[in-house]
Amino acid sequence: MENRIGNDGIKNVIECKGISKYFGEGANKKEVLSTMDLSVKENEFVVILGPGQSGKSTLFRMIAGLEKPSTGHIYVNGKEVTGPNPVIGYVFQRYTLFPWKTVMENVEMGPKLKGVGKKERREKAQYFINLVGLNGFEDAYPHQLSGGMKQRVGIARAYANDPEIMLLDEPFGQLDAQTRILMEQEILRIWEKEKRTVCFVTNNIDEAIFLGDRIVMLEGKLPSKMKKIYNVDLPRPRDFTDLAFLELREEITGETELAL
Amino acid sequence: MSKILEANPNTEVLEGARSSFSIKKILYNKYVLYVISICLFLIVLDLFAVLQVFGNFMPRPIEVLTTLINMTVTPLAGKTLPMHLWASLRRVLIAFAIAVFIGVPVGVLMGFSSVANAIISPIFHLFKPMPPIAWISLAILWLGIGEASKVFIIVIGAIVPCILNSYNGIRLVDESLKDALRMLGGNRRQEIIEVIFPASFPAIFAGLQISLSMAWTTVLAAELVGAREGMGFIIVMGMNLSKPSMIIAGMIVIALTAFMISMAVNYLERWVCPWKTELETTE
Amino acid sequence: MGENKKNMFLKVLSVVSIVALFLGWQLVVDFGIVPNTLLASPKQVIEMFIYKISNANPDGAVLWVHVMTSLQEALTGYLLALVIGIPLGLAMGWFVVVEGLARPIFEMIRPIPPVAWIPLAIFWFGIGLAGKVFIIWASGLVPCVINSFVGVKMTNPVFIKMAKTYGATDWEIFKDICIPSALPMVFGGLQVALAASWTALVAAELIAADTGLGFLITMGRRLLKPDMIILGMMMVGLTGVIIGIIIDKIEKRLVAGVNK
Amino acid sequence: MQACIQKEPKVTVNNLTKRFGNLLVLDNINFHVGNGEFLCIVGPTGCGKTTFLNLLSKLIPPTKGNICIDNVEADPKKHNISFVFQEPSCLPFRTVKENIAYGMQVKKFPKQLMEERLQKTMELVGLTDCADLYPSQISSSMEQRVAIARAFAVNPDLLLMDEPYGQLDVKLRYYLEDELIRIWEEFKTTVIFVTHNIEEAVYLAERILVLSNKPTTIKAEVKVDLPRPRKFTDPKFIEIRKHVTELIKWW
Repeated sequence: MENRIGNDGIKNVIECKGISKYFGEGANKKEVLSTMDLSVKENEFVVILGPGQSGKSTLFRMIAGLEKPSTGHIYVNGKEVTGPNPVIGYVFQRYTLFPWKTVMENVEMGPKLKGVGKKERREKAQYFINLVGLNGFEDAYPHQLSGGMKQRVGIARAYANDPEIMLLDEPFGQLDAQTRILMEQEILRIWEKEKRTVCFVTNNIDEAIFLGDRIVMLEGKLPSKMKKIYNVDLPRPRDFTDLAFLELREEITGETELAL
Repeated sequence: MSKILEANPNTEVLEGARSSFSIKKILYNKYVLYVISICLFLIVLDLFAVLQVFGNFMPRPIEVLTTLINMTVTPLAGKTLPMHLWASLRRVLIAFAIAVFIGVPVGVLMGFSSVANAIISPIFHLFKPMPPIAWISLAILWLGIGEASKVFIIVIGAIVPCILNSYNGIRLVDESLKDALRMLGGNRRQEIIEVIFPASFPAIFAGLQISLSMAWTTVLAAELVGAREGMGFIIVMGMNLSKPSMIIAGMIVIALTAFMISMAVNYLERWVCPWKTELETTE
Repeated sequence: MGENKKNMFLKVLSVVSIVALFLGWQLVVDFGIVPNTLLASPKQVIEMFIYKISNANPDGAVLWVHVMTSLQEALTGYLLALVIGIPLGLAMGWFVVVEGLARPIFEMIRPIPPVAWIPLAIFWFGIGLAGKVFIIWASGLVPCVINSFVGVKMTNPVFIKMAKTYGATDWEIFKDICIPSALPMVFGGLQVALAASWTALVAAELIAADTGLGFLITMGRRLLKPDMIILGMMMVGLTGVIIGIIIDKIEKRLVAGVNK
Repeated sequence: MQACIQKEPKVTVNNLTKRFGNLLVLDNINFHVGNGEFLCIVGPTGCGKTTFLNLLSKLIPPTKGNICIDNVEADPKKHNISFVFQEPSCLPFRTVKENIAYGMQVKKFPKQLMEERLQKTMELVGLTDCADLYPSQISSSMEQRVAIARAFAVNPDLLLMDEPYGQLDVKLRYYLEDELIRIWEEFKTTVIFVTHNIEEAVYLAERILVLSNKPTTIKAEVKVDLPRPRKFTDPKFIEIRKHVTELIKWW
C-alpha cells in the first residue's frame, strides 16, 4: 500500500514484489522465474520482451491470478491477488475463443457472467465489436474467421468486461508479418480510444519498440530475471524506418542472446 | 514457345478446362473410375456365380435382387423384410437408450470426480476387453432366449463408447478455455455450464455415434443365436435353407441400414453443433 | 505433498474397488443369493481353470488347445488383413486410379458388420480354419485400409510440393514421402484392427466351431456350467489384452525405428 | 528495364499470365534474373505471391507465357530448381543429413559428389554437429537452415525462397540473413527471394521487384547497390527502404 504512488505522482496499478515461480518438487524442481520486482503505472503501455520459454506467460498468469507465485506478492490496485480477478482483461496467445459461440456471444460473455441484462450487454458488446472493426461478423463462429479477426474478438471480449488492466500475452504471435503490423497499429488505435493500463508480452523487438512506453527485457535463460528496462520516448505513431527507432533496436538487439 | 505450351494436354488436365477429350483425362476422372469399378465388380461376381467358383453358394447379382424384392413382400417366418428390419432396429434403439442413459452419466461422473473414477475405472477396464458377443451364453443363461438377453448383450456393447467418450470429453476440455472464462469472472458453476458441457459435447456425441454402430453390429451377433425375427435371423435362415441369395440380400439391407444410421447421426450432429461440423467441411 | 497423498488415496481406492467386486461376487454365490446354476463364484472359476489345464472333458479339449486354436485363427486372419489392407490403403491414398477402382467396392463392403459374413463364410470356406480366417480377415481389413488411406492423405502437402520441385516422380514421392509419413497412422490402425478381429473371432466360434474359446463358452451354456462360460470369457479377455500389449510393444519399436 | 541487367540472364519470364476460371491473378509478367543474381520480390498481402511462386517452380502451369532457364523451357525434371518454403519442410522421418541429401537423391547425384557437397553445405550452414539428429530434436530455426542447405546442395539453376525467415525474431533473422548471403556468395546461385519484410529485401537483394495488388503485375524495379555487409542505420539504406515502402503503399 505504502508506495502506490510513484515518484511522478501517478499511481501504480500493478506491483510485483520479489516474486518467483518454480514447478515440481525435489529433484524435478524447475525454477521458471526468479525474484522479480515490477510495477506498472496507470494507463501505461508496458511491453515485456523475452525469447520463447522465458517465463513471460507464467508472469502474466500470476498477475491474473490463474497461478500463485511460489514466493513474493502481487498487488493489483493495492490488493493482493488471490484468484482470477475480472478487473484484469486477458488476451491469450492461442485466441481461446469459445468455439460454440458466435462473435457476439463471445464478446458479451463477461457481462453475461455478471448477470447484465441482454439488451444492455448486447449494446456494450456491439460497441467493442465496432471498435475492433468486426461489425458485420457478429453472427460468425470463430472458425470462420482469420487469425487476425479471431484476435480482434479476443481483444473485444476482454474490453467488454470493463477491465482496468489489459494483459496481452503474445497476442500476435500466430499471425503473419503483414497482419501483425496491421494489428499493432490497431491495438494502439484502440488503446488511444479506450485508455487502459496495458501489459503486453512479445518476443519481437520491432513490436516492442513500436508499442511500448516502457520495455521490460527479460533474461533469455531460465529462470528468467529482469535484465534491463528501456524507456521509449519516441512520439506515436512510430516509424519503423526512423533512425532513433533503429538505433534503439540495435541497442536492444545487442543485449539479446542468439538462440539458434 | 508459348503456343506449344498452350497445346500441352497436361496443362489442361491440371486446369480442369472443359474442352479436351484426351482418353487419359477421362480415365483419370474419379467418377468415371467409380462407375467402371462397380460395373467390374458386378461382372466378376456374376462370372463367379456362373462359373460356380464357390459351388452353388454364390448367387448371381440379379438373383439377389429378385430375392430382395421377393422378401419385402412375401413373409418369411410370418414377417416381411421391413418387419424383420424393424425387429432388429427396435432392439438396437431400446438397448442404445439404456446404454446412453447409464453410460453417459457414469462417464461424466468419472470425468468430474477423481474418486468416482478411481472406483469405477478398474472395474470398467476389467470388463472392457471381453467382446460383447462373449456375453451371449451368460445372457441366455440368465435372461432366457427372449428379447431381454439380446438387449442385454447390445447394452454391453454400446455402453463402452458412451462411458469412455463422456469421461474423456469431460476430462480433456481445453484448460485455456476454462482460464478464459475465469478471467471474465466466471465461477465454478458457470464454468461447468458455459465451458465444460459445450466443450465436451462433441466428444460425447462422437461416443454416441460409435455406440450406435456398435449396437447395430452386436444385434446381428445376438440374433445369430436363437432368434425368431430380425436381420440376423434372416441370414441364419439363409444359411439353414442353403439360400445364399437370401444371405446376401440380408447383408445388403444390413449394410444400407448401417450406412443410413451413420448418415442420420452426421446430419443430427451438424444440426446440434453447427460450430463443429462446419469446421470439418471447410477444412 | 497434498498431491502425492491424494494420488496414494486414489490408488488404494482402485484396489479396494476391485477387491470388493470379487469379494461381493464370491459372497453373492456362497450365500445363494444368486443360484449356482446361473453364476459361478470366482473360486469355482479358478477351480475350473485348474481342472481345464489338464482335462479335456467335458468339451473335448484342454484349455491350452482352445487358446491355441483361437490364436491361430485370429492371427492368421489378422496378418492376412495387414498384408492386403495396408498396401491397398496406401496405394488408394496416393494413386487416383487405385482409389477410383477400389474405393466404391470398399465403401460397399465397409458398413457390413463382420458378423454378417459368418453364414457366407461358412458356405464358401466351411466351418474349419479357412471360414473363420475369412471372417477375421474381413473385420481386420477395414481399419487397416482406412488408416493407411487416411495416413497417406494426411501427408503434409509442403513435403509433396518440395519433392515435386526437385523433380521427383509420382512413385518416388509415394515411396519416399507418403509411406513414411503415413506409418504412425498405419500403426494406429493395427490396434483397432486387432480389437475388431478378436471380436469377430469369438462370434465366428460361437456359431461354428469344435474347439476354440468361443466354442468353450457355447459348450458351457449347453452344459449349463456357468463356471466354464466365465472361464471362457475371462480367457478371451485376457488373451486379447496380452496380444494387444505385444502388438503395442512391436509397434513402439517399429515407430521408434522410423521416427527416432 | 533492360538497362538494369548487368549479368547475363539466367532465367527469363515471358508474358506470364494466370487465370483461375475468370479470375485473373497474374497479368503479363516479364522479367529476367541474371546468372548468380539475388533478386527480391516484395508486394502487399494477397498479391498472388503464392501463385506466382507456384508458377515459377512449375508446380502449376501458367495460362499463358513461359519461364525459361538458359533459354530452355523450365522443367523440374531437367533443371535443378530448389524451393525453400515458409512452412517447415524437413521430413520428420529423416535425419538432418538425410534431409539435406534428399534433393540430391532425387536428382540421382553420383555417390561421391553427393557426399562431397553434403559435407560442404553442412559445414557452411554449421550443421555438421547435428547431422544425425531428427528434425523433432532441433529448433525450428535450425530446421529452416536444414531446408536451406538442402536447397543449395543440389547446386540449383534457380533457388526460390518463400519468406523463409518470416516468423523468427530480429536477432536470429540478422544472423541467418548474413549466413544466407555467405552461402550465396560461395555457391553463386541464382536466387529469387520473396518476402513481406522490406527491410529484409533491402538487406539481401541486388535488385527488388515490387508487385502490385491483384491482378499482380510488376509495378517497379529498384536497384540496391549498397556494399556488403549492409547496415540498417545507413542513411542510404533507410532511403531505399522508405522508397520501397512508398511504392507498396501506393495502390
